[in-house]
Amino acid sequence: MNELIVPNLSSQWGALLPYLIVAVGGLLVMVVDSFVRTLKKDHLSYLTMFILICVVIVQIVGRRTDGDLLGGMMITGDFTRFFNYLFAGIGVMTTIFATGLYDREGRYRPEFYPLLLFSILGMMILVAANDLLTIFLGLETMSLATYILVGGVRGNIRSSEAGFKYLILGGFSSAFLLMGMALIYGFAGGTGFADIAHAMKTQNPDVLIVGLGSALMLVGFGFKVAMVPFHMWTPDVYDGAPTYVTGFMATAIKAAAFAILVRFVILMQPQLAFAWYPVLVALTILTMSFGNLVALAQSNIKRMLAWSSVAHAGYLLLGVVTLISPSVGGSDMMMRSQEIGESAGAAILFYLVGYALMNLAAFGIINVMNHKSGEDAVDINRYAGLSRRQPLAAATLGIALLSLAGIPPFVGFMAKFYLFSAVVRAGLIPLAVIGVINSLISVYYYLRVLVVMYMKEPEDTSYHGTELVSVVTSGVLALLVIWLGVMPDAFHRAALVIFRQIHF
Amino acid sequence: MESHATESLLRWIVLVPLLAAAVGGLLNRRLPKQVAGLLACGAVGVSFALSVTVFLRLTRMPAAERFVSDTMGTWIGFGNLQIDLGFTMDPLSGVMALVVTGVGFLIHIYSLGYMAHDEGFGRFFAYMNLFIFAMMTLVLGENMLMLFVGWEGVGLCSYLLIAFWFNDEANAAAGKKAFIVNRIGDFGFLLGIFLIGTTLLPHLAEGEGLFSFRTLQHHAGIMAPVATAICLLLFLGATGKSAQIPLYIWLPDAMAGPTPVSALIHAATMVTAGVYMVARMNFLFVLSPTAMGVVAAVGVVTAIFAATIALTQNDIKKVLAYSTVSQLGYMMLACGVGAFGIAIFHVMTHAFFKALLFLGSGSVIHAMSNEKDMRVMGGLKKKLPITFWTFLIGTLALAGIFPFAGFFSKDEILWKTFSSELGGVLPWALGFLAAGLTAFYMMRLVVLTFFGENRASAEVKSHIHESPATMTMPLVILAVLSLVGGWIGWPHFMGGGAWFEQWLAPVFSSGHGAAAHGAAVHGAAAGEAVHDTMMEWILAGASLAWGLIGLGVGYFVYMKKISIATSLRNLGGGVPYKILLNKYYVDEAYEGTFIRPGYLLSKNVLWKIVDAGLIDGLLVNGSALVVAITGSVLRLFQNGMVRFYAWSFTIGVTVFVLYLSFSG
Amino acid sequence: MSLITDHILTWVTFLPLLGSVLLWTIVRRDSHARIFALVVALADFVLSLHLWFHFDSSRGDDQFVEKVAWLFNGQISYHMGMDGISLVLVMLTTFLGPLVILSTWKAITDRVPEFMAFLLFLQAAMLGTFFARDMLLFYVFWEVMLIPMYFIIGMWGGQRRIYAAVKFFIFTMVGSVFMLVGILYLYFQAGSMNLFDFLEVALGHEAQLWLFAAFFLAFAIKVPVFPLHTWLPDAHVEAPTAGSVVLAAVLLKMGIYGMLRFAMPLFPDGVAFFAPAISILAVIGIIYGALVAMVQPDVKKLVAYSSVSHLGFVVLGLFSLTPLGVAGGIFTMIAHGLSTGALFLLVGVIYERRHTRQISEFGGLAHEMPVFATFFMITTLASVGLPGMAGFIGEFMILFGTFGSETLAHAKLMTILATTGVVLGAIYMLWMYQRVFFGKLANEKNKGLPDLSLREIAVLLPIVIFMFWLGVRPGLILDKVEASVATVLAPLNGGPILTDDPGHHALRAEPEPGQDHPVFIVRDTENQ
Amino acid sequence: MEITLTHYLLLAMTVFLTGMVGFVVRRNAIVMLMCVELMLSSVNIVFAAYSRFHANADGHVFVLMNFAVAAAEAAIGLAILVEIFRRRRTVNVDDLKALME
Repeated sequence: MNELIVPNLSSQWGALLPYLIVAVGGLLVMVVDSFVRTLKKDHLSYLTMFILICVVIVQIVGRRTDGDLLGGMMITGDFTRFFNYLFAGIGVMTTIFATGLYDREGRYRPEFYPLLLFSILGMMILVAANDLLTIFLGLETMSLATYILVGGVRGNIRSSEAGFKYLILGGFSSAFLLMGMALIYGFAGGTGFADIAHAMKTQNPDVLIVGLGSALMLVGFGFKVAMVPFHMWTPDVYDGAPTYVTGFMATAIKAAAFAILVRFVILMQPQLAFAWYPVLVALTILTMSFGNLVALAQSNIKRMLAWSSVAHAGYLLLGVVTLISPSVGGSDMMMRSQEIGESAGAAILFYLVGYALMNLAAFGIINVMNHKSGEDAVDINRYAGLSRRQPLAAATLGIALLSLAGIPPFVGFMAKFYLFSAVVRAGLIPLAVIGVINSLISVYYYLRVLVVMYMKEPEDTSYHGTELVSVVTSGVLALLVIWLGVMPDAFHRAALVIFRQIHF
Repeated sequence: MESHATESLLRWIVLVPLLAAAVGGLLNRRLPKQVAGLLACGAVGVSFALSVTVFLRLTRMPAAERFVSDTMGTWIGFGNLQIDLGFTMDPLSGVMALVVTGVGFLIHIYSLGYMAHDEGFGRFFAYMNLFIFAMMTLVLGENMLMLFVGWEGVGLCSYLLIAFWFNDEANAAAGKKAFIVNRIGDFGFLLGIFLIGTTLLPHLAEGEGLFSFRTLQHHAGIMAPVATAICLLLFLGATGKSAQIPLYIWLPDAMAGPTPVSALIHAATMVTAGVYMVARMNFLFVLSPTAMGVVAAVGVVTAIFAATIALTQNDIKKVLAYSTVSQLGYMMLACGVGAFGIAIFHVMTHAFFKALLFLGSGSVIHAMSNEKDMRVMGGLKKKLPITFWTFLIGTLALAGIFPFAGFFSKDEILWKTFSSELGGVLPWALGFLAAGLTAFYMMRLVVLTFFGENRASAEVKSHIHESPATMTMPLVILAVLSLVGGWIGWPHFMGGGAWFEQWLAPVFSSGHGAAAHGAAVHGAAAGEAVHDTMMEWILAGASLAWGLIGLGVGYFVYMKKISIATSLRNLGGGVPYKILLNKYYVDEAYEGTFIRPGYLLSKNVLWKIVDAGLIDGLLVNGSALVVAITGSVLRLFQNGMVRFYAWSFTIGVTVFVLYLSFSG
Repeated sequence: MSLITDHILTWVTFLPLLGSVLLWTIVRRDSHARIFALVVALADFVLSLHLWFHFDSSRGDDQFVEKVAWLFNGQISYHMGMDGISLVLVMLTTFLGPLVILSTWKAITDRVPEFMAFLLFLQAAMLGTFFARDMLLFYVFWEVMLIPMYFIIGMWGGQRRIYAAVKFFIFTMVGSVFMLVGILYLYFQAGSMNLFDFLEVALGHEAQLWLFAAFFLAFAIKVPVFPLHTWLPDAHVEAPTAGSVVLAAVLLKMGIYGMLRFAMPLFPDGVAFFAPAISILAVIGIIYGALVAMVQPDVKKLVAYSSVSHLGFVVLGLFSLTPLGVAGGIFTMIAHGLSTGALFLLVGVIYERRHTRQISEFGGLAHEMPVFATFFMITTLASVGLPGMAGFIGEFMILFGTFGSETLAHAKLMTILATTGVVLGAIYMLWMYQRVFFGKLANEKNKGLPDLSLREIAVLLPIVIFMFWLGVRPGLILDKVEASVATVLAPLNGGPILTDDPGHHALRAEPEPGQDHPVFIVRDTENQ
Repeated sequence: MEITLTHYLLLAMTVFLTGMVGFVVRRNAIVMLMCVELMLSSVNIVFAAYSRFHANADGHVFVLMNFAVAAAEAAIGLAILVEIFRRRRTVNVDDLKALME
């Protein structure tokens, strides 16, 4: 496949348009920011949202030219469109939350908007990657923008520290990822997924090279999804970042990282499933348990949600494990195993969306809470009596947390249901049991917030939030959490169809 | 259909008092006292009249077919379990119905006067009516479960009425004690029912009521293998209700209730329910000589045991209460030796004279401004003449003096005990001894109360007066019954026809038939074919003489030579007296062995240690704590140091890589 | 009208939910909320009467079935149905609904619309649980139930309400998550979440044991079976009156219902294996609950432990595996619902007046509150199983059924031990009654307490009437459940099991030779 | 001695491990950034070697991109570090303890 094919760009414009819109849009926002000097920068937020909505519209109305793009560097299809919708949606929500905060504080971060768009662009590319190089570029685009989003709040040492920790450890993990890529390139003789797949089929994979390479890449992705023991940045960064960025990271970055992780393990699965499987299982169990156990001990709501995001990464890894479990990969029960794989994959997609909804709803509320000093509203105890002061905000946060705990009729339950049913279907009942024990532990710390909000009386120092738009937005998300919790089928079926596309 | 009319009357015997109780209870204080009283007495009167009507109908039937029933439909119907809501009357229940409603009616009338000034007048009569309802359900119930409804119902009413003056904690405690002790008996009773049911259920024909007495009687043979167990379990129930050893302890305490209650419930009717039940189930009891032996033994021991306690009691009602326990022992003895008919006969005569005695004592207490201690009474003979004379008649009847009612029944019991092969000389001797003691303590009671000088305070003395007519009239009627009531059982050897026994014979003979059928034992009562008339005469004479001696000694000691009583009291260092006065310390023993340890165990071990400590503390909160501590410890890894994070990262990678290289 | 009657189960279930939503959103005034909630609950009761009167007692299968595909191409469906067992429990729920709301008229003054909304929400979830015939649907309702109860305890409860609420939530979750895994496992065996498909799955012996354990744990916690009961006293003591009433009267019945509907028919081997142990736990629960109840200083806690004891009877009846014992269990559920519900209402009455529930604070109340004392007495007697009242019938049937059970090991001994519970029941209840109502009115604070108001009487009277009615005419319940009990027990006896096909009984296919087929193994009793 | 692919790889690994060890043992943030750069450079060696080995340009392209990204990363890192230094007057990462449990 080394012959140079001049890409016929004209036929690919349609598929490339969403990426171009975001890329150009990001630049446009920067330009507009520089030239239109007003004190009130909320036009930037409208522009950003407009751009993101354009992505959605273009994807809906545009022609579907699925397949390889740019000479096999990227691939598009329902799968990528699905994630693009998700990223755009998260982007819009994050923009609303961020702008709400700026409006209230009267202090703007004009660089936020383009960075957000670039980060989203990176994710979109990452998800569409069909080449190690594209993975790298997408990942770094996403990460670099995010480093600044996290650490770029001027005058806020916590933000700087979080940004630096994220960056330095992110760079460290990138090195491992890259080394892995290099080794795999060395084995396959090309960086395209097609090359790798071809090499895996035709050559006898050298365990040292391929195994080490894929292991290092897994470590790189593991860092992004916050897999134990590569998770340690998560609480600190989630804590130090501005809340709206935390929400963005917890949802969008996690989704993007899992998207590429899923594609990657599928790519590497046939030969390596057996080699990786035990380690991955162990790390999955560790991730779930570690996240939940430490979350129990938190009194800072952002850190708690950070640890909870570690735990949720564990649940999602459970899906990944199922995807490559011996009963699925390369076994003789091909028909059945494909079904199991699909159900696991669809469950992961569903989970990501559900997780994004509930987490955004939660962070949306936390974002608007404030008190006199202007710091983030992180102390759980100061949510006391929120249900009396702001019933809508409390109800929204409550629904989000119950959903995260996996209580029906919220989407969190359905997501877990799909996931665990795939796990059980693959015969991994011990894992499912560990999973449910974990979700049991998690109930306690989610409930604690509810206790504070609903069962304690408000005090003078209690938080209070006034941003109606943000609250209502979160409320709408909460309604979606309920809706998808009650009527998940249509969406799940879509996820199933979408996942089939990447199951090559 | 002639019997059809009778049938529907049957339910009204039971329901009329219930309706009256409901009306009286709901309206309670809104009803004027006269109306409430009239309603209650009228209801029982109607019930009595109806009972008489049905009873007369029974008498007109051929002896073998004396049976009417009234079914109100299915009560519990599930699968092949069929239990009807129905009432029946046969000669046995007919007699009981008459006694209950008749004596009950008289006591209601009496209560009109006795309770006239009580603020709980309406409530009292509602409870009393409710009691009549429950008792009639017990007596007329078509099956064991209906009987059990009545059984528990009378227990409830007893509880409510003992605790009637709940202002005093002791009364309330006594009521509770009565209910709970009875429940212990019911425990056995229920298990007996279960055993019967399980044994019988597979053999039942379509539509046959499982616990119906007719069914049971019909299938008694099937139950022969487990008859002993069934009978002992049922008898446990009977010991509770009829205050036999070991469950008699509640009855003396029950005297805390108003005196008419003591008369009606704790002397005349409810406490005989156990005897009635044993008699009712005679066809089973005769299948098991063991059970019969136990019944007889418990009966006679209770008789003598309670009589000894009665010797020393100073509370007029307590004496009568122990006397009741003792007399119930006689009844059980009669059942135990197979003389069910005589047992019921004694139930009836005892109802007359013991009700009379209680009402008489009530009259005394009424006169003495609610004083119950005999030591401050005395000399009431003149002031309460009607009470005195009727009381004396009751005493003579209880002491078994010819020709009073008690003579006939008690003498028959002793004779049957002596002559039956289930009895013998030893039980007879014990019963005989108890009879003498009875005469003695009753005379003691009469002397202390009515003779000599009045020892009450002047304040009380000035208020002593004879009771109103509503109270004395029942006394007179009961006195008459105590005199003539026994004559219907005038025995053969004295030229009578033992009509009472004959009347009941159909009920009990079928039991013997079943016994023969079940080939278990030789029917006990049927065994005494030969009447040793001579022996009967001798024994009757002896017991009469013995009774007279008892009375005489009692009169002599307490009237003439009180010093003898004092020296008796000091006999053996006063220890025997103290033991008797404290009722053999049985209550204390129960308290020490069951109640206190049970309470302490529950509180300190089960609740504090097992529940709060072990389960909740260790397992529940403990596991939660372990999880929380694990979280807090793991948290320490998150120390904020980038280099430590990098270390953890590196170690992770290393492990990953090492694993791959070794596994590959 | 047919719009309603065709989907009657949906209407009955979701009408309260609709009311709940409206209370959250539109009806925000306290006084309006009360009346609105009462009207909704009454309407729901009226709707459920339709079920009562149109139910065909001769059939043991589901009626009024509704089935709409939900997930996985209809493998999981919105499948509602109702047999006799569901019917009586549903009627209990809808009957108590309005009464509970009425009882909160004065007791709840804070955040009334929310309280009413939670109550109605809870009712919807409970009804759904009784109707659901799809395991996932059941599980969803089962879990959803926790939310409103959690808030009811936590927001309107007493001093330690938060501890109690969280404990309640987590405790229940502990069991149900394992059940979820079991459900998922079964789902892939059966290829559907339909209960009737589950019934046809041929499970291996060991699988049955594990699955039974998972299911039983979930239900046993809810019942609660000793030693999983410690959440109950806390929840009861801390919950507001209405919460306690619903908790005791209906919520605890969920556990029994679950055992009866799911755990037992699905895993006959599991039942056979565990029944002896469970019956021992049940008996321990009966005696232990009674003994611990006896020494409680708090009336509500006493009643809570009495529930442990009473429900021990029910579990024992269930695992006697006799139709009589099972029907007795169902009957006791209703009777216990009425009597314990009424007890909690009564305790609530006195708590409203005195703000304490310590027995030592009372004494002699019968002087001041004769009507209250009367109601309390009647309820006490109903609770101790006085013949002629509802409690007796159930206890009698349970004990009788257990006594005659041929499958349960040591059935006779179990019954004898259990019957001591009847004695102990009388002890703790009457002792409590004596201490609260009898004696002198010693405590000054109790002087001049107002007797029951008309509203309070209106709440209690219907319950009391039913206590008597059911005691005299138990056929009211028994007739409805007889056929259903036979159906539910059929798999345990290798009899015909019910298929999805409404109104159609089908024999289970003969097992193929060599196939591991669940056959109920009759455990040898000692002398065999 | 002929220089084979293996030698390049061994060199790269040595450099990589040097960077890794340096990263975890040094406290100076700037040194740590440099260590990351070192690790990235070692990756470049691998890519270049393999590119040569496979005789295609994929690896070289990667190396180019890597330069760009590494530079960007260093720039952002230094920028944030400057901000931190302004406030804290230190670049010792062990002093970054505002965020911890």
